[in-house]
Amino acid sequence: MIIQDRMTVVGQRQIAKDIFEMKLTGKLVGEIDSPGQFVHIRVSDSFEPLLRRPISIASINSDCNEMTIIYRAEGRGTSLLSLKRAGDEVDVLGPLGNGFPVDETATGDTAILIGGGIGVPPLYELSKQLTAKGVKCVHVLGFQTADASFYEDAFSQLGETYIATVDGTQGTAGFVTDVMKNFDEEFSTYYSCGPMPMLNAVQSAYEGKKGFLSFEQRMGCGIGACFACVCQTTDKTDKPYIKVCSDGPVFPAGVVSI
Amino acid sequence: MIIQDRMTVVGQRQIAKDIFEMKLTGKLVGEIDSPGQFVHIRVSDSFEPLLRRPISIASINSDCNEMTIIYRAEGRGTSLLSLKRAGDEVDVLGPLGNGFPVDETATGDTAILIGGGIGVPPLYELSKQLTAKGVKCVHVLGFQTADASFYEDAFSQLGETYIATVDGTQGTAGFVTDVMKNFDEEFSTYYSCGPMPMLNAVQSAYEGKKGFLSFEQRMGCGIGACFACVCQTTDKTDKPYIKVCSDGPVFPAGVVSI
Amino acid sequence: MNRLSIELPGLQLKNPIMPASGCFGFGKEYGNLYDLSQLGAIMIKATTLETRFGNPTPRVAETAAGMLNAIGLQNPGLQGVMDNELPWLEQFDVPIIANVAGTETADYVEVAQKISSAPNVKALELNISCPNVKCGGITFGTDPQQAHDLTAAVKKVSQVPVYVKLSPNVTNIKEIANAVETAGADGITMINTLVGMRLDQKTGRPIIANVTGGLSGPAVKPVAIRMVYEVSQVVNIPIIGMGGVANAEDVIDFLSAGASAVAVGTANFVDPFVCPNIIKELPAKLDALQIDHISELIGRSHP
Amino acid sequence: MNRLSIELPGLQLKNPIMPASGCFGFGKEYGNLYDLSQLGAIMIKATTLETRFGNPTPRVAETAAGMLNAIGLQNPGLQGVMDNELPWLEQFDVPIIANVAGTETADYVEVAQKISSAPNVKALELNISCPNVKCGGITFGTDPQQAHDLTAAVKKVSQVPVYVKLSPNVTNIKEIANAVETAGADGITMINTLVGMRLDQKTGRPIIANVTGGLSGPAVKPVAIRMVYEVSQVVNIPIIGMGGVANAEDVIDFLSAGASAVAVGTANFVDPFVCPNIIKELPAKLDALQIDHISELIGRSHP
Ligand SMILES: Cc1cc2nc3c(=O)[nH]c(=O)nc-3n(C[C@H](O)[C@H](O)[C@H](O)COP(=O)(O)OP(=O)(O)OC[C@H]3O[C@@H](n4cnc5c(N)ncnc54)[C@H](O)[C@@H]3O)c2cc1C
Ligand SMILES: Cc1cc2nc3c(=O)[nH]c(=O)nc-3n(C[C@H](O)[C@H](O)[C@H](O)COP(=O)(O)OP(=O)(O)OC[C@H]3O[C@@H](n4cnc5c(N)ncnc54)[C@H](O)[C@@H]3O)c2cc1C
Ligand SMILES: Cc1cc2nc3c(=O)[nH]c(=O)nc-3n(C[C@H](O)[C@H](O)[C@H](O)COP(=O)(O)O)c2cc1C
Ligand SMILES: Cc1cc2nc3c(=O)[nH]c(=O)nc-3n(C[C@H](O)[C@H](O)[C@H](O)COP(=O)(O)O)c2cc1C
Ligand code: FES
Ligand code: FES
Repeated sequence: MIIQDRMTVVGQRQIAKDIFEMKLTGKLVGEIDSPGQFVHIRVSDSFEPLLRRPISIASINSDCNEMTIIYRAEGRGTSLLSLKRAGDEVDVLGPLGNGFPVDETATGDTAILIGGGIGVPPLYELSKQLTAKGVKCVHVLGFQTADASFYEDAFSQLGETYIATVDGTQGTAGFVTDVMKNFDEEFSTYYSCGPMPMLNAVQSAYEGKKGFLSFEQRMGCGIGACFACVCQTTDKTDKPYIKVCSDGPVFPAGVVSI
Repeated sequence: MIIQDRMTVVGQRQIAKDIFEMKLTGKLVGEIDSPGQFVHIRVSDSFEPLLRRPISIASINSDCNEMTIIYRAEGRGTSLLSLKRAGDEVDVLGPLGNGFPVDETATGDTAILIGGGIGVPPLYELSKQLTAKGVKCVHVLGFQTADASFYEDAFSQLGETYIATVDGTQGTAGFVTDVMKNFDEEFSTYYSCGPMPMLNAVQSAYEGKKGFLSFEQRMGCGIGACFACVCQTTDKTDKPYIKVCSDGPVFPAGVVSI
Repeated sequence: MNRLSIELPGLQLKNPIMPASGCFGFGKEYGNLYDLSQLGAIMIKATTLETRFGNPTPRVAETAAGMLNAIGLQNPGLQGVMDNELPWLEQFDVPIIANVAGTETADYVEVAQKISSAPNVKALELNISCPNVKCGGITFGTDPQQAHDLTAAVKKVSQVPVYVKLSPNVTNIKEIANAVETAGADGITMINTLVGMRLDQKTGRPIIANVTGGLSGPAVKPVAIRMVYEVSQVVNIPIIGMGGVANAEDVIDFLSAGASAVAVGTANFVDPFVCPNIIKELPAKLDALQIDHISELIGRSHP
Repeated sequence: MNRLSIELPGLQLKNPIMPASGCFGFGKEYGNLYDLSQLGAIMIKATTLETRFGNPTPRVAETAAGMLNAIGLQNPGLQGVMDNELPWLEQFDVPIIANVAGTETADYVEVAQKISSAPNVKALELNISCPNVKCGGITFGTDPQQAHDLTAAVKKVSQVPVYVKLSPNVTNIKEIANAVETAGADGITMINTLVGMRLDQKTGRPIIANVTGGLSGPAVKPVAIRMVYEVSQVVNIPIIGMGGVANAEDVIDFLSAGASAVAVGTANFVDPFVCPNIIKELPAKLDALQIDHISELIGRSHP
């Protein structure tokens, strides 16, 4: 169920250039049902900035009602968020949307998780849950540059992890697709989250494979009421359109017209 | 000289219902030249709230470059200000305006200082300076109610202090004028700061006496450029109008049309 | 006595608070969060004759204390609304105000006629002020004669009272208000959004795919209050005020300006519980103002 | 090469940043804080034929990310400005744009003729958009014919180029812009303030003594950007854009929208050093956008 929770910041630290990891605690955590769901965060009690910011849930720790989010502090809202300290309260609406389907990959099978930039975070909880279930996870993570990369170690502990950086300062020089093409392991499912051009490239590269993609759109309400985040669909579905916030953000490959 | 200073909060405490005392340090303190000057405070780095808040300087301690302000946290801006903690920085423009003339009362003479509500604070530094010079100060301070009154002890240490509260919960029941009328000590000057009806009553009661009144107006710039804070003058002066922020806030009795 | 009840043409409001059209869909999503029967009324998303997909995305952009939107009247069309949305809303004890949009008089009339026959639709809100569609919408709302004629045509067929939603993007809003009153409007709702724009810093290109969007939120409140103040003094029909309402103080301001009830738009996105929260806070505000019934606030600002 | 220089009719600007009229007095107060020769130009407070006291107080009120003002064109009158204000400004190496206001054509013409003869006045800004005075001002700015005729009359007597300041409180700002261009205006400045209102919570009465005031500040920027975008595509004369500019990013937005220079109003009250600060920040912003000269930004948003 979606709730509005005044969550408490447990800790916040910078983990890469402009990238922050924040841990929050509150009863909202108990409502999360799949990796890839997101929360809608009000970063200020004033009207500046006005709108909530959608941020993916990067990992959860149900034992202590804690969740982690990882975000880039770039614009006004996320910069304000990066100033919160442990003990501060944050108004969080969530969990929102439908996440990645863990049950679409059978135990013993291999899944490829492909993330780009701030699309990487939700793949971490996904990988934890897949791995726990006995799925072999291979991670392909793309960043602009080494300074902006994060969580390589965390992912490595769960499975093989390949990094690509646009400027070649870490891992393969180039895009995630440059890693993917030298890479011919069998896999049954792919899961991806990142900027639209990356999703597009991934979907083309794995044409015909079973895959799930997480999309971004600018949002108003975050719960399906305002029609801000609508995407056109392909003819592979009979929905006339989808809303990223409430129908997504994750959709099977081929559904959303990109 | 007017400067824009990022001052550091040294301490903040609540001293009465909704009334806060904040100590700030910075080089602006070195520029203050008379009691009754004020500062213009930006309470937030965002555009909400947008305008600066004019607050009087309540006392200065030049030895450690510190000044005290006392304010009522009522609206949006002052409420935000009340959340600042020691170590926070605040954008302060000042010192602004022309304060109370200390040299208008000769050493050995008596001065009456009449303050109402949040008009009380600037009288404290004034009383300190007058007393230091050898002027006998008598204080008449009016508040709504006992809970909202402050600084009685501080003023008492400088001279006789009478309190009036509208609801009679402390001192004389009624207004400062109710104290003033039972009171026939000789004095050479009066100084007053408070709401307009109080200034009006004080000026009428002491018709013909030498007095100085500090005025309030809603402000834009605070430095004399925008014509927001203009008051009409009486025929006792040949100025066509005055600006509270830069010509005042203190004017000789009889100058401002009230 | 219910201190918050307000009676308007066609509408018995438990309280004067209702979500604004386009900011609440057809109620389902907020209905998952709280009981919609608490609301004074619900203004549903604009309904057009045919299904509409609306504009390309991005459709929203944030601005200082406000936001721009160019949804483009996406909706399932008259039939979809009649078949799926309105019947679902019947479970709640709340009057529905149906926002009617179109491109020409004929489709406004057809939508108005049919939708006004739904059992829970107690009033229509004629949307002559949507700035985000190429034809229709705002053009009706910026010309007094066209506003008059469309209102008259819709009045002729509607089975429920008709409120006309005015655009703030005009030189003289009183003129438009007078025109729709003369044409028989039962009430006025105002304001719709102000046309605005935001550019991307890097590219310099508009962020909203539709180039311009409608500005809403706290930023526009001073304009909305001024217009409600002006219009309420020249018409004899009630006004439902909106534009930046985010808390109980804002509601008091709109009523003081001359509105008889208030709609809440953008603030639902900031705080999904804003409407029930305001309703809860209002009685204490009336106490503080020493007022028995909320209707005493209406038009307090007038000279 | 000066990467920030802009040349406009009558104006050789070191940089495209100038304080907006009414927000900088006649420069003296800000001149105590920094060297005014750093500025691209200065738009001085509106000057009328006779001394004016202006409106009663309160004259300002804060709103969400904005403010209302109703100063009412207080100024020392033409003679006072010519005798005391303009000569004082001659010590600075900065062109002055004189904002000219009035109640009827005759006084506009007289002020324009005389003030345009001052040696440091390099351009006039014809204020046909002040919402805070009972007669004149905005009435000229909301009717294309009146705007045209007044512009033509002033053009006839002015010894320097004439910029006309447009009001945003109109249904179709392009129409007014076209009218003043046809009448011979050398440039356009826009936008003046949007008419708005704020009420007191306790009494419900307007806070501004003049009842309504002009809304300015970040809140209005989306409307200003949209109007600059629209007007710059239908006229061939340059635009000085304004409305909510508070930092270098805002300047880039206004130039991208189609303005050739930018004025800063309300933000001076928030940060008295905002103009020199923006001027200092601009070169780094150009670097980040990989642009050599600021003029390359002008009209980037256009289709
Ligand atoms: C479902 C979803 C999950 C996301 N998860 C993450 C995450 O885990 N970590 C992370 O760093 N980012 C994530 N994003 C992107 C994040 O929402 C934006 O980076 C953020 O909203 C930008 O806000 P700002 O204050 O930095 O920028 P501003 O420029 O101040 O934002 C202005 C407005 O534009 C919106 N906006 C700007 N960029 C985006 C964008 N890329 N997507 C959606 N809205 C945008 C903002 O929400 C705001 O309304 C996610 C987006 C979506 C839709
Ligand atoms: C010269 C001068 C000295 C002052 N000294 C003090 C002081 O020492 N202590 C103190 O508590 N107060 C003082 N005030 C009053 C103080 O400025 C206001 O109480 C304060 O600005 C209100 O801000 P807010 O955020 O609480 O209210 P809001 O309602 O959010 O204010 C909205 C706007 O109205 C203005 N405003 C509201 N009330 C007043 C007012 N009474 N005077 C001027 N502007 C107002 C605000 O500055 C702001 O621009 C002084 C005012 C002036 C002019
Ligand atoms: C996302 C969004 C969609 C809107 N859609 C409609 C609509 O379909 N019909 C309509 O009449 N008004 C629509 N509006 C305008 C609102 O109903 C309201 O008039 C306006 O937003 C001002 O109120 P606010 O500031 O409280 O949002 C929409 C506004 C927003 C923000
Ligand atoms: C206090 C104040 C006084 C103003 N006085 C004038 C004026 O005398 N003449 C004029 O043309 N515009 C005047 N304006 C309008 C500004 O020049 C400017 O057009 C408007 O404020 C929008 O810019 P901003 O948002 O940067 O303030 C005034 C604005 C303010 C806030
Ligand atoms: S953000 Fe409102 S429908 Fe998706
Ligand atoms: S506040 Fe601007 S002149 Fe006084």
